[in-house]
This record gives sequence, structure tokens and C-alpha cells, in this order.
Amino acid sequence: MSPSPVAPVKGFAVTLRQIFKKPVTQEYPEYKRPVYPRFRGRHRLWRHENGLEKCVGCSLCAAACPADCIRVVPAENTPDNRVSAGERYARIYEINLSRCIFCGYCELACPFDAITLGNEFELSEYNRDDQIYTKDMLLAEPVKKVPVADPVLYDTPIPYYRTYS
Amino acid sequence: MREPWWITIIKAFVIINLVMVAFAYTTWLERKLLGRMQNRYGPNRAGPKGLLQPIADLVKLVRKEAFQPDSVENGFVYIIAPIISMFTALAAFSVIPFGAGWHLWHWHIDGQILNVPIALILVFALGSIGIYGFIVGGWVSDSKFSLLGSMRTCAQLVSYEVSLSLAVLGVVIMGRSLSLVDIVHRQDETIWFAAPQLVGLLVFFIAGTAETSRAPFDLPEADTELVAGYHTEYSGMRWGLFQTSEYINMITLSALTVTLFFAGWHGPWAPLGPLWFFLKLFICVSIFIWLKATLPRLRYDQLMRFGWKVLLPVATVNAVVTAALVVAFQ
Amino acid sequence: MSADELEQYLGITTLMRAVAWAQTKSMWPDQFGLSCCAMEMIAIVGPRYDIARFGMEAFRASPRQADLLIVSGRVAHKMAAPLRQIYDQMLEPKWVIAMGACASSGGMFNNYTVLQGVDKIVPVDVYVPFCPPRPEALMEGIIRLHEAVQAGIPPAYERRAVAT
Amino acid sequence: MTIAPERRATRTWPIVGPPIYEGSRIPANIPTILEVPRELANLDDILPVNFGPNHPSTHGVLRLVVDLDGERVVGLRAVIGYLHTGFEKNMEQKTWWKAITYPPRMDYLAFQLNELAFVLAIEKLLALEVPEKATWMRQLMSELSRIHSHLIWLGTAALEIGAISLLFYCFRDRDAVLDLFELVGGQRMHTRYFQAGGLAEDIPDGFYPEARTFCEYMPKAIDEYEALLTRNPIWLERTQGIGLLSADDAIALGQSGPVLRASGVDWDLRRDEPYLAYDQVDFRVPVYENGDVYDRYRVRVDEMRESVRIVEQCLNRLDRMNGKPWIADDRKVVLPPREELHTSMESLIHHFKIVTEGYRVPEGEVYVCVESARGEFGCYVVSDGGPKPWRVKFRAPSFVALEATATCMHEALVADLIAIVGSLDTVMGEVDR
Amino acid sequence: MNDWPRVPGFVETKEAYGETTLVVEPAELVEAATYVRDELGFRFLSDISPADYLGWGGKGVSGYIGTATGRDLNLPMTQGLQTLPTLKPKRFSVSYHVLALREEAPRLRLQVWLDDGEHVPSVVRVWPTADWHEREAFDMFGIVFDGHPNLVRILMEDDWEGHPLRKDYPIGGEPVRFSDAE
Repeated sequence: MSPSPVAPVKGFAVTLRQIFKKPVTQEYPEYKRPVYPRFRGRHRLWRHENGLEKCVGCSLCAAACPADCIRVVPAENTPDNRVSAGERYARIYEINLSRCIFCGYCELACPFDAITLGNEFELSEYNRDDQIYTKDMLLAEPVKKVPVADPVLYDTPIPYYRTYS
Repeated sequence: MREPWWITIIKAFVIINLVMVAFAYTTWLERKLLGRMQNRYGPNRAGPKGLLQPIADLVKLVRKEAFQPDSVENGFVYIIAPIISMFTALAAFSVIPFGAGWHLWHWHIDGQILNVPIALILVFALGSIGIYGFIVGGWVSDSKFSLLGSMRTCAQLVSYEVSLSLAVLGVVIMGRSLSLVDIVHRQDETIWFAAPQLVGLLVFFIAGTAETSRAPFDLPEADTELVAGYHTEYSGMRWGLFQTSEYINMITLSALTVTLFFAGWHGPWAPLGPLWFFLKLFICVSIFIWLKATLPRLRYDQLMRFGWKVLLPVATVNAVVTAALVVAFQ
Repeated sequence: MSADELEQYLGITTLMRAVAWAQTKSMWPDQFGLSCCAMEMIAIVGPRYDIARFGMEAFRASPRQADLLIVSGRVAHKMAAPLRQIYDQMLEPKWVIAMGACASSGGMFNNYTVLQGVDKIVPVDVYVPFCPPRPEALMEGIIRLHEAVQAGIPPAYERRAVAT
Repeated sequence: MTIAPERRATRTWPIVGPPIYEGSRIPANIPTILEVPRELANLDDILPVNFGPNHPSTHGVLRLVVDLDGERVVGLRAVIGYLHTGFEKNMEQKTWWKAITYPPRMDYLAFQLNELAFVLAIEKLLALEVPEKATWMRQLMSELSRIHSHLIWLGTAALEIGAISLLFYCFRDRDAVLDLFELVGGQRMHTRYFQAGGLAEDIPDGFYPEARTFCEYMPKAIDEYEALLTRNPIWLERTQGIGLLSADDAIALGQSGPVLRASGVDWDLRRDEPYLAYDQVDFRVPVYENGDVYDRYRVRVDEMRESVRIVEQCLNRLDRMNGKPWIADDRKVVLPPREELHTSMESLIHHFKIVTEGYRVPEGEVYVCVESARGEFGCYVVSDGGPKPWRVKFRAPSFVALEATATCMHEALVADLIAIVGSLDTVMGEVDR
Repeated sequence: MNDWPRVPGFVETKEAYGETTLVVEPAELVEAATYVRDELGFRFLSDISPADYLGWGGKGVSGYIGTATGRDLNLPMTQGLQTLPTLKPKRFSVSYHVLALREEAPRLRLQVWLDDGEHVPSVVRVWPTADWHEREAFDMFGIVFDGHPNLVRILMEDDWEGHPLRKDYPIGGEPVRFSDAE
């Protein structure tokens, strides 16, 4: 293809035209673009409505994790110390978020929907140790919330991994 | 009555600061304008609209560790190189007129620091000295990329210097003077030289782009090829000086374009004086930025070929034809 | 005059605050891309995220002129020496962000060739998880780094040895 | 930057051997190393320069040891391995299911295609029937992936030649592609959306309009890129006649994908060895004759347009498949539906078994290849009938593309070197694996 | 094709999963490769894939569980016939995946078998693209290719010890960090 005299002018027009368009920039710290509901962010452990933990310490999530970043140490529930709804509960439940690849296999693996991946992605830390999330942190409500796009439109009616149990 | 020496010094001080501010806001303008051309905002956090961005850059660069690689044998040259570039870049501005001059009390104050009869030659001479800063700085850094960068600088800037000076020959012939003030006056009396000297303008602008190593001729510091070219090993404010001198060169060149081809401080209407000058300067600098946003970079040998085989003949013919016409119509 | 008085007399703390402000507003990253995360690192320069708003779009190719090293991806043992060299070539003050799981800890590549966490060879200021972090997540890391700098926390190389 | 020089190999080959065949430009001794000509090597003005491992234009951590005679490249040796990640070793340790998360991280520009190759290999061994909806969605996602990859290529390659704005335009549109990935797969990159047997989740309703908007928008964006480059004289100067690779050399060097097609070989696995449903869509395979950087650019830009067309056709098909299954109903391989976990003991046992032990894949070895954005992406899998792959080997097109650097680099300048390496479109993650 | 035995160094052919595997003697590999390239038209070498079969079929390696009639998809935990994988003749295999650029895109897997310490002739002169593939095989498995012009490590450092993808090479890495809570 031979160079034509008009060709560079077209290029100049392209760059010039952009000045009069509104930039596509989304100014992040002030405006947070809603993530899609399927976006996999920070993990969350769930409780039943009666306060008991959903996790029964079966370690399926640990088995499913490709990065081996979940550690579950189960213990038996006793009548005076009932933590979970099942026979056992997770005495220690830790996720090393600095290893986690957020593939979501843990929530697929969990038969009780005890662990899900939320939508929070603001997880930077000054220290690597702070990224080891313990059970208390995972059970707690995340501090930094992010907006989520309409789940009705952008997700299947009942997400594949979330059912009622 | 001519102005006394101390006014000149005050003027020099004012203008140096003005140029520095202009430099600072040229970088800001470049970043903003590039941003808008690329669908984004550009700096807007440091101060309103990012107006404090250059200040932040400056403070940061000053606070950055000043450093000299161990392998540098001649530390003096390493330090002096950016200073040479900076000094000459600033000095060249001394002859650029940005106003007609004013009557203040009982003195006539010129619109430039010095009205030298050979101003144009002075600008080119200073520019040529400034190149040494780049060349020497790259050479003394003792880094291969720096060396390649300064080799490129050397070849590119020397070759385009020729076309650059030949391109203004037409203007000089028509203006019948080497003094920038006279040339501006002449344009005001007759016509802006951009019209009769269109070819000269184009050659001047292109050669000037190359001379200031702006895109698409930014080979000496093409960072995707040579990491950072001649200033690879420079950091902090020394690097800042190189950068400053490059931008000031660009401003000087824009100012020269405005002076030589667009009648300096004269406007088509409304005698606004320096405002016209700055407006034209702004447009000229924006065009530089626009070029950067649009064009890919030339290759080294293509650059050389273009300089010697296209620009130089065109500039020569332009000068000869202008001379012939001027003689013929006299 | 004691040091504190001198500081107050000269307004040095204010000055340092101004310097910290300048450093956060003009923190130029090194152009150092390793793998997947490098794409998202470039994406923060892109129009949608536009790190230029923070004055950070000037990705410097020469480490000498860079202030921030974003280790964006997995570091093989073969790459460790060049990485450390780049870090050494950077001039103080300098900061390091370990971007993504691989740089933070080795991530899913727990094997013979990948360095298990880049903080074994360079002191890291901020760790950003995810694989790869979405650009907002990286920007949050950068903003947290800015917060730390403005709060007067010295860079990591002054605070801790390399291996944690 | 200086790095300890690599030890030179002891030579078992004569310094000057006969060419591989008549008219070949492949260096005769070692096909991948351009040796400094002897008459130059004896002169003292050869400047050895290391481009990389951290150089702005090496697409990651490629190291090129270049011998320069002034600006001319007279010797070249590519050193790789700076991003060697041990994928193949790691995947041997993981169950098949978990191993799916690894391949996308290899070629991080066309991640869906890598995932696809591995998943197809598993399915070939399992002889698993994939539902139609999954096939079409996979095809759609891989074409989006191809667009994504070419966009990044275009942006970075143009940046290297100095056209900075293109990077921003390309990344603007890349974000649009990644939005679609995030919508469907849950992550912007590395979605692990393809699973053995189909897809991980159903396609949400919001996907179709968004994808259609993208399909309408994208051709206009490509017009913009072309307005900036295709006929720009500087771009033409910089790319035409640079990095020549003849058709024979390209085949001998095992090039594939756009590099091969730019050398005039009309070969596209999507058409010539159809997988998924490529035999049911209408698309053109762009082929250009000259084998230079410009033609590679043209091939990729044309491919983007074709990919948009394929995506549209896939959308038209998928529209009619609402409510159809998206994953095979094979309880031995696929995780059982969630609602069954609480009602069916069998399902729960299957679930536990697949998650903990993983499914077993019949013994055998297969080689499956897909047309990735860079060419033939092959996946050689050996299974011993157990729950983990015995051996996984990837045929990485970028790895092979890098072998062509020495051949392309005849009579090149430093600036051409950058353009040529850029035009081969290597992704170091895939080269080093 | 029935004329596989005409390939120099022919040992056997296998058909599985729609792919043809042609096993040849390592000593005559170059002749076989040249024959395959020139006579059969397989001009395009896709890949060289070595594999290490140390421990194949041994303890901890289980066979495929199915029923005689195939897998029953609906019954859980079906214990069918357990088959051990077929034993391999030698420790390493090197597979050359070649392709003919013509209609139907025929592919062929040229395979040689060798034990630790045995050498394979290099096919760089037949398919120049084999250069790096062979270097990678050498680097990862320690398979020596005779006649290769530049057989040095490619992915690992030059002074790396061992060949990482061999089955007896440990995967390495370090334990994942967790808190010290017990």
C-alpha cells in the first residue's frame, strides 16, 4: 500500500478528535466502577441466621485450592461449645491471601456455602503477614465495600455456588 | 534614552523565571494535552487541575539522590554536561523579542533582553554549544545506551542544524536583517513571512522538531530502543536539567518560529503585544505535542536520509529562489 | 538549640511534609514488566484508570530516574539477580510494590524456579494480592503507599532487612 | 545493564556449514543465532549490548545479546528463561481439575485460548461430549481473547515504534473486552471459565447486549487504529521490507499463526483443522505475501476484524440456546449441580470425590492444538489413568517465534530490531513457561 | 497409511485417540525424519515433547477405573476393572509432533524411546526449528542430542544442577505461610 498524502492528516484528525470527547477515565478513589456480581474478591465465611457457623471444617476448600493457601484445623463441637451446625467446626481457618489466586474453587468446593468470594478487591497491605486472614477476619463484615452491578442482569438467578442450605 | 544596565539585569531575571515557568507549564500542558488526546485526564491531583504538578516534580527531583556512576572517569564533565545544556538553552532566549518595547518613565525598554544585530546567528551558535552538553553527557556516562544515544544526538543535531539555518535564510533575505526585532518589524510592514516562506516554515519546523529531538525525531532518547538515550545514567535534578533544557529548546524554537514567520508580538488585530506572542507560542507548542501524539518514530538512517536528501535541498532551493525573487523585484 | 527546636524554628517538619507531598504526587514507576500483572500495570496507565492523574504516568525506562518499582509478576531465580540489580540502580528514595500473588509470595507456583516472594531480595513497601490484581486494586496499593509516604513512614529499605 | 556473560557452548559444528537449503536465510550453523561475520569480528569496533532482561521493548524479560556495528545489528542471540515458571512440573502435581487454573497464566494475553487447549486435551482423553452451548461460548470467548491479544500487541508494538497514542486507544478497548470476561468469568484475566465438560457457569443475560455493543463498537475503533498507522508514511517506512521471512524459512522454523500467514502461507488451524464449531462460521483468513513487519501488522488487524465477525455469529447462535445446558452431565468429571448436594447422597459423594481426589482420566497421550493469537498452541498430555496428569507439555508459539529473530534480523538496525521483535509478538510467559 | 514400515528405523505404529504414533529406532531418527519430511510431506515440526516415565505404573499410580462396557455415569463409586497402565519400553520418550501443511492437516507423532544416558541424534538439520526444542529437552530432561550445534541450557541458569522435569527431581518451593496459631 502506497503512502498517500491524505493519510497522515487522517491520523492527526483522530488524535485531535479525542480532545473534544469526554475522557473515558473513571477516577478511581472517588468513583468506584461497580464490579460485576461474578467478580471474585475477598473471601467471606458465613454464619447461619442463628449465629452458628456454616463451616463444618471438612477441608474440601483446602483440597480444592490450587495454590494450597487454605488451612483448616477442625475440632469437634461439644454441647457447651457449639460453633457450627455440623458435627465439627473449623477451629482454625486461615487463608493466605498473598498466595490466593482468586480462582473461586473453594466456593465451588464448599458443600455448605460456608465460604464465598465477595466483591471486595481493596486488599493491599504493608506487610505480608497481614495478608494471612484468620477466621475472625473472614467471618467479619468486610470494611471496604465496593459497588456491585445489578446481579439480576449480570448473573444467573441463583449463582452456581450459592444455594440455600 | 536607552535603558540602563540594571534594567537589563532585572529583565534578564524576570525572563529567566518566566521561561522556567513556561517550561514547567509546558510539561504540564504536554501531559494534559496528551492525556486528552488519549481519552484521559492527565494530571489533576496535584493542586487544582494538576497545576502544581510541575512543582511536585521539581521538589521530588531535587530530593532525589544525586548520583554519579563509579565508572564515570571524569566527574567534572559528568556534572557540567547538563549545566552546559541548561545554560545555553536559557541564554538563547535572551534575544527573542516578545514585545515592541515600552516607554517607562524616560527610558525605552526593549521587548527583549538584548537587541543584538546578529541575534539569529547567536541563537544558532548557542544551540550548537548546547548540543555538546547532550553529547558529552552521554559519552561520559560510560553506558552503552548512553553512548548510542549521544552518537545519535551528535549525528542528528549536527545534520539538522544545517537545514535549520538554511531554512531561515529566506526569511533573512526578505527581512534584510539578522536582528529578530528588525525581522518582526519588517513582517509588520509587509506580510507575515509564513505566507511567502511557507516552504521555509515547513523545513524550519521539521528541522526544528529534529533539532529539539521531539517526536517523531526523538531518537536520541527513544526509550523503547535505547532505554533513555544519553541521559540513561542521570538522575535527580541533573536529569531534570537535561529535561529542562530540552523543553526550553522547544520553547525557544517555537518562539523563533513565531518571531520569524508569524510576526512575533503583532497580531492580526488588537495590539495586545506580548499576549499575541504567548498565544502563538502556545499554539506552536501544542502542535509539537500533537505531533508527538500522532506520529511514529523515524529510524536513524531514514532520519539522516530525510535530513540530507530532502530537507537540505529543499531549504537550499528555497533560499536561492527567495534570493532571486527578492533581487528580481527590487 | 536542640534539634527539635531547630526543626520548629526552621519549619522542617512542614518542609518534610511538603517534600512527602511532592514525592507522592510525582512518583515515577520503573518500566519493569514481568508477566500477567504487567498487563494490568500497563492498564493503569490506560485511559480508563489513568494513573497520570497522580502524576505517575511517566514510566521511566531507566531505573535511575524511577522512584517506584512495581514487581509485576513472578520472579524466577534466574531473574532475581537482574531484579536486584534494577533495584540497586534505582536511587533513593525508592519504593517497591509487590504486585500480585506471585511477587508477594510465589502464589500458585510453589516450585523449584519461582522465587517465593520478592521480599526475599528487595524490601517491599506494599503487597497487593490477586492474580492478577485488577487495576483498581493496584491503584489502591499505590494510594496506600502514598498514604504511608505522607504519614512520614520511611521506605522499606530503611525499616527492615530484605528477608522478612 | 551488565550481567555475567553466558558461557559459550563448545562447538560441535563447523563454523561455516552449508545452508539448510538453497535460498534460505536461516543462519547456517545455529538456526537461532546470528553470528558476527568473521571479517567484522576481527575489527575492534563491535559493541556488544544487552537488550534486556529488563528493557522497555522486550515484551517482558527477554534478553537479546546484540552485537552492534554502529547502529547495525551484526550479531544476535536471544537468551530466555527469565520467566521460567515451572508450569509443567506444577501441573504434574495437581489434579486435572486444579491444573486448569495453570495454563491461562502462561500466555497472559490469550489466556482463554490456553485454557481451551488444555481443556480440549482433557476432553479428548475422556471422550467427553460437550454441550453445544458450551462449544459456541468457548468459541466466542476465544475470539474475544484473540482480539484482546492483538489489541495489546498493536498497542505495545506501535508504542515501540513511537506511536504512543495507539497504546492508549488499544488499552481503552482492551478494557471493554476484559469487562466481558469479568462479566462472564468473574475475573478480568485468568477466568478459569472453561472447565472439562463445558463452562464453569451459565452465561448471564446481561452478556448478550454488552457483547453486541462491543461488536458494533470495535470495527470503528479498528478504523481509528488504521487511520493512524496503515497509510502513515513513517509507519510504512519503518515496517515495510523490515524483518523479512520467506515462506520456506517460516515453515522450516516452525512459525505459525500471523507470522506464518504474513509470509504468504495460507494456513489457519481454525479453518484447516477445525475444532469447536469453526467449520460452521464464516470467516476469512487474512494472508499477506511479503513476510515483513508491515504484513504481520496487517494480518493481525485483519484478524481482529474477522474475530469480531465470528463473535457476532456466535452471538447469533447463542441467542437461540437460552436455557440449554452449559456443561456436560457427567457425574464422574463434572461437579454435580449445587441443588443436588443437599438432597442426593450420591451427588455429595461425587462432589467430595472430584474435589479431593479428582477425576480420573484414561491412560493415553494426546496432542491437541488450537490456533492461539500467536499461532499453533499445542498441548501434549500424557495420562497414566490417574487423577493427575503424568506429563503436560505445551507447544508455545511464541517460543518458536523467537527462534526466527536471527533469520529476520539480516541487515537490521537497532530500531528495526525493536520493530522485528515486536512484530513476532512473543509473550515471555509462554516462551519460558 | 500402510507404508509406515518403509520409514527407516521403523519399530511400530500405534493409533489412539485419532492420532498416529510412529515409533522409530533412535539410531535412525534422522533418516526417518528426513523420509517423513521429504517423502510424506511433514514439513512442519510442531513440537518436540519429551516425557519421563520413571515410576510409571508403580505404587501410588492408579489405573483407570471403569466397567467392562465403559463408564457408568450415574452410579457413584463404581468399582470396575482396574487396569494398570501399559508398561513403557524405556524411561524417556521423545515425541516429535509433525504436521503436513495440506488438506486434512495430517499429523504424526514420531516417537523414540531411550534410557537415561542414551543419546538421540539431533534433527536440527532436518527441521531448523528443532534447535530450541532440543535445547529445552536437554535442559529439562537431560536428554543429549548428538550433533546439535549449541546444546546448552536454555531456560534454567547455566550452572543449574539437575534437570527439573525429571520425575526424580523434587518440585521444590517452600511451605505456605500461615499464622502460628495451633
